[in-house]
Amino acid sequence: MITYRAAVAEGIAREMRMDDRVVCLGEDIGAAGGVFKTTEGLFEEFGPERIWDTPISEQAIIGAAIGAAMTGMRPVAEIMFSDFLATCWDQIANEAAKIRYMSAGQFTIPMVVRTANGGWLGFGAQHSQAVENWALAVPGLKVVAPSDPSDVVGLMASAIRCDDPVLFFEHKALFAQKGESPPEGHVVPLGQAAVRRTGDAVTLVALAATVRLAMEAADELARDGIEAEVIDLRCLVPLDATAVLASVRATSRLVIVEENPYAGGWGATVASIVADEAFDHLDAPIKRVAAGNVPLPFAEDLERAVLPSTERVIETVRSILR
Amino acid sequence: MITYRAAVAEGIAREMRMDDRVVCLGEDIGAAGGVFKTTEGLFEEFGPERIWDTPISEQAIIGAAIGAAMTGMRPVAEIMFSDFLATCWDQIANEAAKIRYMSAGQFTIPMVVRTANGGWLGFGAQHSQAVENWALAVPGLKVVAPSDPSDVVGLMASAIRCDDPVLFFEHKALFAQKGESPPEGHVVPLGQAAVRRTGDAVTLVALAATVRLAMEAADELARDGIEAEVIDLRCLVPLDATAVLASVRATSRLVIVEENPYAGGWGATVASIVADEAFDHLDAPIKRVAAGNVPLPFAEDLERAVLPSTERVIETVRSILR
Amino acid sequence: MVASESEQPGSTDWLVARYGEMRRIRAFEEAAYALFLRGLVKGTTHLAIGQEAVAVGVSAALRADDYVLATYRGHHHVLARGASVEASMAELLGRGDGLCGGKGGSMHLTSAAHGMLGSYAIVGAQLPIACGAAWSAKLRKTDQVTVAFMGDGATNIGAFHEALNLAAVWRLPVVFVCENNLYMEYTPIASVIPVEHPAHDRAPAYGMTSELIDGNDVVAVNEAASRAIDRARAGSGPSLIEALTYRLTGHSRADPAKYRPAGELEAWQARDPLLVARRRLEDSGIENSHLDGLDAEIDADVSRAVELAITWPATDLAAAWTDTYADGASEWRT
Amino acid sequence: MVASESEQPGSTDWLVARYGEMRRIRAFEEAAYALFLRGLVKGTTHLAIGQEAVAVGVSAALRADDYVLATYRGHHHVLARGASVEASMAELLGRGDGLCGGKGGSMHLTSAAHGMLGSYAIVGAQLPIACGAAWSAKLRKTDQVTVAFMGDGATNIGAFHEALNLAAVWRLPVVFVCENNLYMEYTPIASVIPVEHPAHDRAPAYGMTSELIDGNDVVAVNEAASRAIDRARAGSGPSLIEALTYRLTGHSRADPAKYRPAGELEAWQARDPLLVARRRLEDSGIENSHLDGLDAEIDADVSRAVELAITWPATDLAAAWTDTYADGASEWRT
Ligand SMILES: Cc1ncc(C[n+]2csc(CCOP(=O)(O)OP(=O)(O)O)c2C)c(N)n1
Ligand SMILES: Cc1ncc(C[n+]2csc(CCOP(=O)(O)OP(=O)(O)O)c2C)c(N)n1
Ligand SMILES: [Mg+2]
Ligand SMILES: [Mg+2]
Repeated sequence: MITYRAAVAEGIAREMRMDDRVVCLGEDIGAAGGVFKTTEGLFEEFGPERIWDTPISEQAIIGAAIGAAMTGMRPVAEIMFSDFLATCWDQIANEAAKIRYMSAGQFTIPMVVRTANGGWLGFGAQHSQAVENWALAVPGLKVVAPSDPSDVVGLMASAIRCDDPVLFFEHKALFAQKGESPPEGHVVPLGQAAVRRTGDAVTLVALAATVRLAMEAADELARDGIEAEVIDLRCLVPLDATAVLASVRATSRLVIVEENPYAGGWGATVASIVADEAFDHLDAPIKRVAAGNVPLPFAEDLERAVLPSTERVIETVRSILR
Repeated sequence: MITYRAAVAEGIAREMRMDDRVVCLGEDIGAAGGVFKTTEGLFEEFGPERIWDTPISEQAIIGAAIGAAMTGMRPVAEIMFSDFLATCWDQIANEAAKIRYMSAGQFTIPMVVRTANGGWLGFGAQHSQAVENWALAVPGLKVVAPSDPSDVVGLMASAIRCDDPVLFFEHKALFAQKGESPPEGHVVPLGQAAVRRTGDAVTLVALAATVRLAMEAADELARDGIEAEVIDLRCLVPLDATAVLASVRATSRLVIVEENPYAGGWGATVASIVADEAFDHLDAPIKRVAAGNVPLPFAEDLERAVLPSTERVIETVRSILR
Repeated sequence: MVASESEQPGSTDWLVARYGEMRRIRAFEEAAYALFLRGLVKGTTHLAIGQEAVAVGVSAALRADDYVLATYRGHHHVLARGASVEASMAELLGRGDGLCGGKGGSMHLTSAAHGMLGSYAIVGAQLPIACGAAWSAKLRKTDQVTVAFMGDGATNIGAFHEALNLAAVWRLPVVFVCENNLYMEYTPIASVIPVEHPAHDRAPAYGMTSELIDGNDVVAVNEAASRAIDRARAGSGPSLIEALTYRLTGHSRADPAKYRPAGELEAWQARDPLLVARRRLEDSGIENSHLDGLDAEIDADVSRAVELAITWPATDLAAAWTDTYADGASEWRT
Repeated sequence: MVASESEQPGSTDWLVARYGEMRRIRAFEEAAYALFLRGLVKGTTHLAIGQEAVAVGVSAALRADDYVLATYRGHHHVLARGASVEASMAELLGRGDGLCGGKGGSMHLTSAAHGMLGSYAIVGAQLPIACGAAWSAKLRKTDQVTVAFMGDGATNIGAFHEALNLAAVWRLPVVFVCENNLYMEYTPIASVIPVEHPAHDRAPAYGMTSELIDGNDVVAVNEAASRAIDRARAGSGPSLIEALTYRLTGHSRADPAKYRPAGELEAWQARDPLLVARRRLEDSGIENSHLDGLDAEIDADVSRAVELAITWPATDLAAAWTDTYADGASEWRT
């Protein structure tokens, strides 16, 4: 068994052992092991030549990763909280994402930006956002968000081996979660959704922390004989639209469970694909269970009121089955 | 008659004449009149006490606007190209958008961020993006994108009078466009879409520069007796979903024409609202004509191949009428 | 807190009042920590134990209508400006009657009534905003001064550079106060900065007046702050103060601070700002027993206030949906 | 261009070669402007007329495997590194055989084959990336040096601060070269900066070695660049060079440069880097007529290359859909 938290370091370490070009940089990731302890042990194993502590300079962190990636390294940069991506968004959205295209493929940017994403921990408006939808909106980036420890390891392998800039969203609320430690060589390809549960009544599409909500809702619904199919997207880019469309063609109903706010959320893109490409198969309105359209409040009960919940998933499914 | 470009300065000037609290800041907006000449005449009329040139410091520009807005002023900040919003995204998305909420309403942020948005001018990947969808994804911001000179003036009035942070997207490709100069006191409320053309066969939803594409497509389709209704959203936040839903309930068909890339585009949010709330009225798949999923290329012909076009709107409408 | 008229800066009365404020902050921080351990304060919290003199010394040099902005480590600043212990602690507890209705939390304490323009949790973000508040005072010709606090680690982020430059170019009435506590989280600042004094050594890059001061001596802080604030008020532009201090606890609740070299904590404990003030007061003839009595009084006050805050009701869930927009609500669509 | 072995830096041969390179850049820029007026070069374009000595002087101090990053005003840098006039101009023309297949354009000239890591159009963005290239050389132990060019206006943006600090803390083999041409677009740099020398006066904030040099004298540039590059290559860390220069045209194609004080342009025209080099060569006994002949040769070459580029075919529309991802395509979904 391994925690999601430890799986992060494990996933990185496995790649670092095999490929000298992989180096890490970020704030407090070295001897301190990261504020979330997600890089614990890396400094001890790989030393200061490969694990670099940085100043509080997010633009420099991402820029350093880009420049290193352009010239033969495979850097793994940490941006401590995903909210801070905003402080280096130019480097990510305008530089990393576009250099390959602008240079017509002269340069390749094999880098990973790891970041702790999401809510449920009472960290308030500037340390709790789920911003994987920001990354979805920028062509040139790949977007990964694992929901369990095994996927953390397997997707980390793919992310580090990927020749594109990958934003790797580690969910803060999942760090303590335990799961099977995957065997050596475990690789989960990017862009392959996982069907976590099969069912014929409704398709639930989820990502990262919302997978648990969808699973819990499915369990509850099953008691009433409603069998939901739960798809864990794992990645927003590449998006496994095929898996979603196939499922919806079978179930005729779609509920998307996403953590970001409704307006501009990733679920909207999934919904629009289905409303176009599986329109004839739909028997009910497409529903999205997302966060409310507010900055995230600090107080625990308020935060829970705003974020999606198992109960809302259940209610929503029932509302389209009536 | 007035150009869209001149309407920007006119809209600002009208408010500045009435309200001393309105001040402008940005790079080269003073004596130079702005690189797009959208602030021409303001420095001459209002002087250096109210029109402030800044260093190339986008974070400082937005921060200065926020702090001034919190303490009694109504600043209008210019970020020269909307792509540069990425360099100050933290100030916009994490600060301006959240201060009211985090302080439980203790502070109000009546500020406008004006920025030249969009493509079609061959400015390449870092000076051509349509990023109004970035702003849609951040609760706390209002998002305005006028499609003609009269709306520029009317929406500028509302934006400057609004007590929330407003992102005001001026479309670069429309600057030269001429239109009726609106009478003094002309105000277009935020969140009220305009039906630019009525029709019963299909609803075309557009914004800013894509309104022209939708109108041209509608004209062309009308020759075949296909009457399209064209809705100019004018704002993404507040979003006039009522207008869209009412139209779709009547036409039963929806095509969204947006300039941002398909993945994460604002049209997805509109599509998901309709796929939920007007599902029973839909007779055809919801279609989105958006930019391709690539950074914007420099060469004119390539850029045009990537951006939405009148032809693609026409084809798309025909595809769902067959 | 704004010093009352009767207290002459530097006088014994004045120093006793400052000592009391520092003690009040210390008691607040200790209570916050205890409530954190009891599971009543959730999320995360960054204590300013050891850094009280900076907040108190600066605040005493300010006018009531001046502005202050702080970081996520901001309890001391909001209290020093005069916010109540009850409302501040209620905010940490996520209560509806907290300073920010439970919506801000420990990292975002804000009190408009006290000119406290907020605590900002993205490192450096408050600095450009402080420029804006100062710019506004200049535009409105009010002679208000803005003070922005920051940590040593914040001097490495881009917003610091842009803000200091703009303040200098526009000659804004703003004072930047760097609380150099030697660490950015778990990393010694010396290892991520190429100069000795993260803020002070950079002031020349902005042509800015700067002072390097003992941040644990409330008198030294007040004197330097008064000079800088007077200068700003007189229209002579911004300044920088680097106050050398130390946090006597971990970075945040989760941090045992194992990264400290042996003896460092002890050396700074001996320079605890409360002790430094006590020593000064002893020299002015104030009995230790008098101060012990004051301590007991303050501790009891704070403890009463904290117990009261604990009894305050939880937030009303409806509050989640207010204050996104200026109409008071969160509707983004029709 | 990388100086050939036979040319001893500072020798007459060397200087003639450098003069030729500058002349080649000048001819390119003039041709670009002409094509712009003819409507063949679209979008926008930022000429480096007057700033050629910076590019040529620095490039001559570099090794072929070193790295260079530039801004949207980058034609001179890509040419100085050895990119062909044909491919560079074809890029401005948006042709498929342009340096970047017509996908980058004037502001994003890039030539991996010449260690030219790109031209970046967001002010300051290239500086952190340059740190990364330098870090990589350090990690790979290759002793390659990275040079990042920037404008004077770029010294006010956050990325500048973060990059210089990181370079200093990590002792990276990088040289930052500021081309101070007195203006950020239409605004005199002196009005938006509180120090006299935007880059040089800030080097101490990063504990960084710095030189303030005559950017219109290719010899002075080359000497300073050689010192800084040697230092970087030897593992002694980063440096900064502020090269005083002037753009003899407007900021971009649309700019008539009316904001210039009377006489300023003329004074700088008299210090045109081509004239400065010619004067040096005259002093070394090279006849003006010899240089006139060289000019004619180079102009004819450039003009032939430009005419050739004009005949190159337009981009294939399919190119719009390649190179978003490393698999060569743009598919983001299954
Ligand atoms: C932009 C940004 N990067 C990183 C962090 C995470 N973080 C929070 S506090 C901190 C250390 C700050 O150090 P310093 O400025 O010295 O302040 P101190 O905590 O010592 O008061 C870091 C890195 C953040 N909040 N914002
Ligand atoms: C972040 C950002 N802000 C603004 C601009 C617009 N802009 C382009 S060039 C320029 C002036 C830059 O001046 P300087 O750095 O001196 O370079 P120069 O043009 O003189 O070579 C500005 C403001 C930009 N490209 N990027
Ligand atoms: Mg510190
Ligand atoms: Mg310049």
